[in-house]
Amino acid sequence: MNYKIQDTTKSFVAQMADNLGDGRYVISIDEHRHELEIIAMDSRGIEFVMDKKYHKVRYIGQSTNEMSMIVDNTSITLCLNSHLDDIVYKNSGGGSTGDAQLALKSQIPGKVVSVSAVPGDTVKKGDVICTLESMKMQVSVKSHKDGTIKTIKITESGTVAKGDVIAEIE
Amino acid sequence: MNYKIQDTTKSFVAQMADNLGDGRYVISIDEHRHELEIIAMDSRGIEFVMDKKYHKVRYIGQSTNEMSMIVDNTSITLCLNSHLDDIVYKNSGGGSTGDAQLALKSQIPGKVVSVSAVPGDTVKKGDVICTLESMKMQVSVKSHKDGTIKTIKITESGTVAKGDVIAEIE
Amino acid sequence: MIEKVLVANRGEIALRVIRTCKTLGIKTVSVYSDEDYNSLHVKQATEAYHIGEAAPAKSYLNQEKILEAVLSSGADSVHPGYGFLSENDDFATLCEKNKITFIGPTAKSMNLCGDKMKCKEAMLAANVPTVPGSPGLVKDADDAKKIANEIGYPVMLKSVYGGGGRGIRIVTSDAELESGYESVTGESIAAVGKSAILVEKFLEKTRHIEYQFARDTHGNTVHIFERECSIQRRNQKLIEQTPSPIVDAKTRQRVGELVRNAAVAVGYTNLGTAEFLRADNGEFYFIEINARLQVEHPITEFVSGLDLVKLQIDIANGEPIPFKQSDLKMNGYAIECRINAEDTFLDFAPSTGPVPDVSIPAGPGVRCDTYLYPGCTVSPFYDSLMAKLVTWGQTFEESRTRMLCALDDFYIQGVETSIPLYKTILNSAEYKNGDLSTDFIKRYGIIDRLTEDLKREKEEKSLAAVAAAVIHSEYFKSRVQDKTNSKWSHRLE
Amino acid sequence: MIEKVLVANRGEIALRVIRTCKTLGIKTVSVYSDEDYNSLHVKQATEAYHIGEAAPAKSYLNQEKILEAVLSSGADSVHPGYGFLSENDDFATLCEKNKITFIGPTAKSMNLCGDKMKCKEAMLAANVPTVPGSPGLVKDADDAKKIANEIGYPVMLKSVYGGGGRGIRIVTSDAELESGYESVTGESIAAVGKSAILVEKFLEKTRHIEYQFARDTHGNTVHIFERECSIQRRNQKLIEQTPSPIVDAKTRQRVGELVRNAAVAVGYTNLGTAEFLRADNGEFYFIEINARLQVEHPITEFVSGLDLVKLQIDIANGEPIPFKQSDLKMNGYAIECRINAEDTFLDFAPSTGPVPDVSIPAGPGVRCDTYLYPGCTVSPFYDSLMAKLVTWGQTFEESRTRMLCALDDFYIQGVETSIPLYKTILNSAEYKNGDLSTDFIKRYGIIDRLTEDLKREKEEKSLAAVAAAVIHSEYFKSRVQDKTNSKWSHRLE
Repeated sequence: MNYKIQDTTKSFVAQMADNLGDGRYVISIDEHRHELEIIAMDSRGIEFVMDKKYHKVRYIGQSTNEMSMIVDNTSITLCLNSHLDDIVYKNSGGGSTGDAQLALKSQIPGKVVSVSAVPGDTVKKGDVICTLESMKMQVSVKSHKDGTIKTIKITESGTVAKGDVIAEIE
Repeated sequence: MNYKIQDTTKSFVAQMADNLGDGRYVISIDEHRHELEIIAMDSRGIEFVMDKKYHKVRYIGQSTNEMSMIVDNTSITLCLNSHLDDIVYKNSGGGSTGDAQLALKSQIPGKVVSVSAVPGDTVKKGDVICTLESMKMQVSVKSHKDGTIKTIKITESGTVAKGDVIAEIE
Repeated sequence: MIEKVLVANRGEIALRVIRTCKTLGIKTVSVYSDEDYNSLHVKQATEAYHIGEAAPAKSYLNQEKILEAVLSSGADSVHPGYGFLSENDDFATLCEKNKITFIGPTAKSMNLCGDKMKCKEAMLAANVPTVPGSPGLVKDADDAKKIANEIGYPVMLKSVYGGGGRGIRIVTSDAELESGYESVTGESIAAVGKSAILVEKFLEKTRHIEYQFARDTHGNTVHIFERECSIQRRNQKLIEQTPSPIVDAKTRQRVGELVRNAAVAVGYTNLGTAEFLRADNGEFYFIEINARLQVEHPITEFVSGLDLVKLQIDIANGEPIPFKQSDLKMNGYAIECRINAEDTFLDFAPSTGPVPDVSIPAGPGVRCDTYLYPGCTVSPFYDSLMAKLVTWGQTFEESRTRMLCALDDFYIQGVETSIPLYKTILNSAEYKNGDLSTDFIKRYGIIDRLTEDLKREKEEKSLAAVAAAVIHSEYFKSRVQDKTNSKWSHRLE
Repeated sequence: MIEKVLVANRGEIALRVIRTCKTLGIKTVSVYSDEDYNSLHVKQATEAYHIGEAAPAKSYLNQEKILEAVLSSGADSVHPGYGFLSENDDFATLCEKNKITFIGPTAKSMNLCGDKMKCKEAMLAANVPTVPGSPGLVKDADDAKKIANEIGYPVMLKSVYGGGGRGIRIVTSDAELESGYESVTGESIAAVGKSAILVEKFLEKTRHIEYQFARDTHGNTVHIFERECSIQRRNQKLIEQTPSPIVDAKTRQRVGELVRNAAVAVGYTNLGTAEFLRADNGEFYFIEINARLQVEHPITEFVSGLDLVKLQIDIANGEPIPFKQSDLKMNGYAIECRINAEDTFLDFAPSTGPVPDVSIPAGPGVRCDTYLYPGCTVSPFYDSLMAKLVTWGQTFEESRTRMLCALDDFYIQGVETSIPLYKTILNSAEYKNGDLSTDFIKRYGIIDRLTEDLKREKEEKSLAAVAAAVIHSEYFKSRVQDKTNSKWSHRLE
């Protein structure tokens, strides 16, 4: 994935390269390998030692293509390609043979940030139906097929559990 | 209820005397009224201003008739009459007309500390069947009637939800 | 003898006063508004009294409510801190009437210090130089011209009804003065319907240098050295230091003598601060007396070894100052940074809200006076000063580098702070060289440099940020895909 | 020039060293065991290297592993802190061989300081008095008697194979010596199959007084005043202070001169401490040199204004000490309390485990060096020192009362601490009067007084405890009875 550091000219291609076990990973950034050991982690932040140097990161928020965090004492916003939406999309059947399925289900638990469709709307496969927020990240839920919205089962500001039906699409 | 301060000769009769609303209470201690305002509270501790003086208390643990806490910076253990067991007992039907009832149910969620009876045991109303721990307090669950233990539905170190059946007593 | 002090304040200064009282075995009474029930000053006092709603007028400025708390708590004295009622001579009078010791100057002296015109007169009578200019209002342009020629151009024409840049003009010649006089008069009349003009010498590249002083009820008067407070924004001090880089021993003594005269001239008792403008040519001009404990008193404590709150209490008890001017020796160098909750890039606008996490710096030569604790809140109702970070060193360089490290260690989550600004200032060559002036930030384009510094800092942290983003998205994916993936079980909360 | 220091230690002393390096712009490398991956010294260093398992022998004492970290990190020097490898001359030699600057004395001087017999010889040659007694082992009872009569009774007969009270006897006359000699010999043979006896003057009511000193590679030698460390338990220091209440300026200078001679006698370089027993008659007897930074160095930093870690680095860089003996002035009074994780009532047994919550004291004249943070763990693998609480005051009374307040403010949840013990000691008349001795705790029945103090404290807090219990049980009842009782909704988490 591509990461651009806001307010600077820096941009990186990075990905997980290896899992060494015992909380140790190798991350490839611009084709250089960086060894990383996780010291503590939860949904709000992470502490790790990378290249022998300790860092404490707090996640402040994430929208579809921006992620804000405090690294040590520095506020940083990363601009990124929203890869996560795709994963959710694939998991919801969007990637394969989900056409026959009526219900569009939520793949994650979260809060409903916005609903982009109303019953009767004609939608295409991949159209955004709603946006959920979970773990301080915003994720779009896209239609898994072409069709017409039969019902919308969620409301703005409400919450959904994993597996809840978001909409029925005929 | 009577409270004795361990390692000292002090002993007090105290109870809740009044709820003034908005987090303010009157507690009667040896017939003197003390006004108390709760600043913060959860199951681990409480912060309050009593008689205009701030205190921070952490609950460390409680068995049937002892309660340990840290008051400001001082460790204190109170010896008390176990009133709580009685409440649980009454709620489980022990206090009234629960004789017809087969199931002895847990009135609180908690961890099973010990089980004192096995199937086939003859028990009298008020006999301790098991001890639960909840919110750092230990509470005995007593039989609600005379009878014979038909089944024990819990295991030591397991957990029970409120309303779970502990034992069936015929 | 003072045995129970009501601290009529909040935040770090209330904590500061309580701390000294505790070491002296004096009981303390805090007062608190609705907004402050969960504040440290409530927790650390012997007793705490609720006095009203969040708005200062309904609580910390409510004299009746505070007096009520004094009387029902049985406090024998009041420490006003700074701000709020600290320089309110009505409140000092109220205390005096109720036989409550007000830990500060008498109401009379406070009133004199607060009246700029009367105070200036008293200073002139005591031969304490003030900024040259008309003794009061000028009659007309000719009168103004006469004075301008006496004190020399450039001069400032100021309408007493002006402010914020309006009704003010700098003029450099008789001709400019004539037209300037007309436009200032016009502006002032346009704005408020009337005009009244002062003439004052215009001083460029001035420094703000102030002197701590103390005077007891027996007439003993000492100054406790100078503090340079030239680093400011919108006339608010940001960074203070002592000694001042341009005050040598001889100047210290010369101006110190003026300060002692000034204290006598206003019949001062207890601790006070005499503020001066120091012109680029080396002249010192008295501006005003702050009749209270100052925010920046800790730097004076560091170099003098004194506990200034204890000194206040001793003097309020009628005791003589327990040392002579000649006993005081300046030891080392101290700097204070006022850690404000504000956004430097939004013209220092306040930044408020919950502070879920804080780490407070410590170490040799580091002192941090603060009301912050993890889980506290920075309230929009009160001023933006969250903490005073103070460092001491045997040399200026030691105090400066200790400050930089302490600023690095200071973590305050949830609000914007002035910490990055201070790092830029303390790293600047101008600051290191002691080339200070009240327009320092503007003069040296500090905000632009800060932008550059923050950019560089971001670049330095960018690999760590990318790594954290990669881990976060992997973790998120593993949750979405509902794998009970053992690789995330390690050391997670 | 030292540019990157590997700190071969953990806990508060690693943090202390890192802090000074940061102010000097020197990079730091931490090492850590499995037990310490989440420790502050890992987080605050420029780099951190994992070196092995929790047991010290597998990590902090593992010379090869540490050298490996030095070499792969590119550190040019090692700071050993105290404990672990700090006085291990093999490790100093290993560093020397690898051209790594060991921040401390040379291996050779360290070896001499570590060998008590050789060191004593060097001191006698330099006219530094040691505890009177046999120069080495005595031949027989007659030899012992001869020496006893020379130095005067009472004397101590000590088997070099004894320890813990066994193989040791205090005798007051020739007759007692004869029978004592037999029983010590017998005990020693019974225990270890052999006997070898020393005679030493028995000193009662001794004080432990030590001197900080520094010597550079150019031969400049200074002492940086004394520290009195008489408050001990099981020969471990608990509370230290400077100045000592019984050292006046003349004594300070006289013994200081001895200390400088002692440093020269062992060819010392860098910072060290010369320890003395001070007999009740006022005589000082050299015991040993601690060839490293001491735990209690902060009190010397407070009264001298020096950064002792900086001084160590300067000397290690080959620089001359930047001041003369006559430049040093003692400023004020400092006290250190070692905040240990231990249970006073279980004979000071260690108390370990997670520390969910901590509040660290601060304020004017307060310094706290600690590795604690909310959520950390006190490990059973390492020593029990969690924090060093240090206070300074212009007077002894000011430093003492500031310490009492700071002890009150120090909250450490989850482990037993020595804090209550220190409150009892600091409040005792004997401590206030400076009537100190190494048997202070036993001599004045401090543990019994502590029991009384804790009882009184419990009584004072009993109303609050009862109120908390009432609220807790009401809250519990409301949960059991499953009422959604609105009275509990107020201000709950």
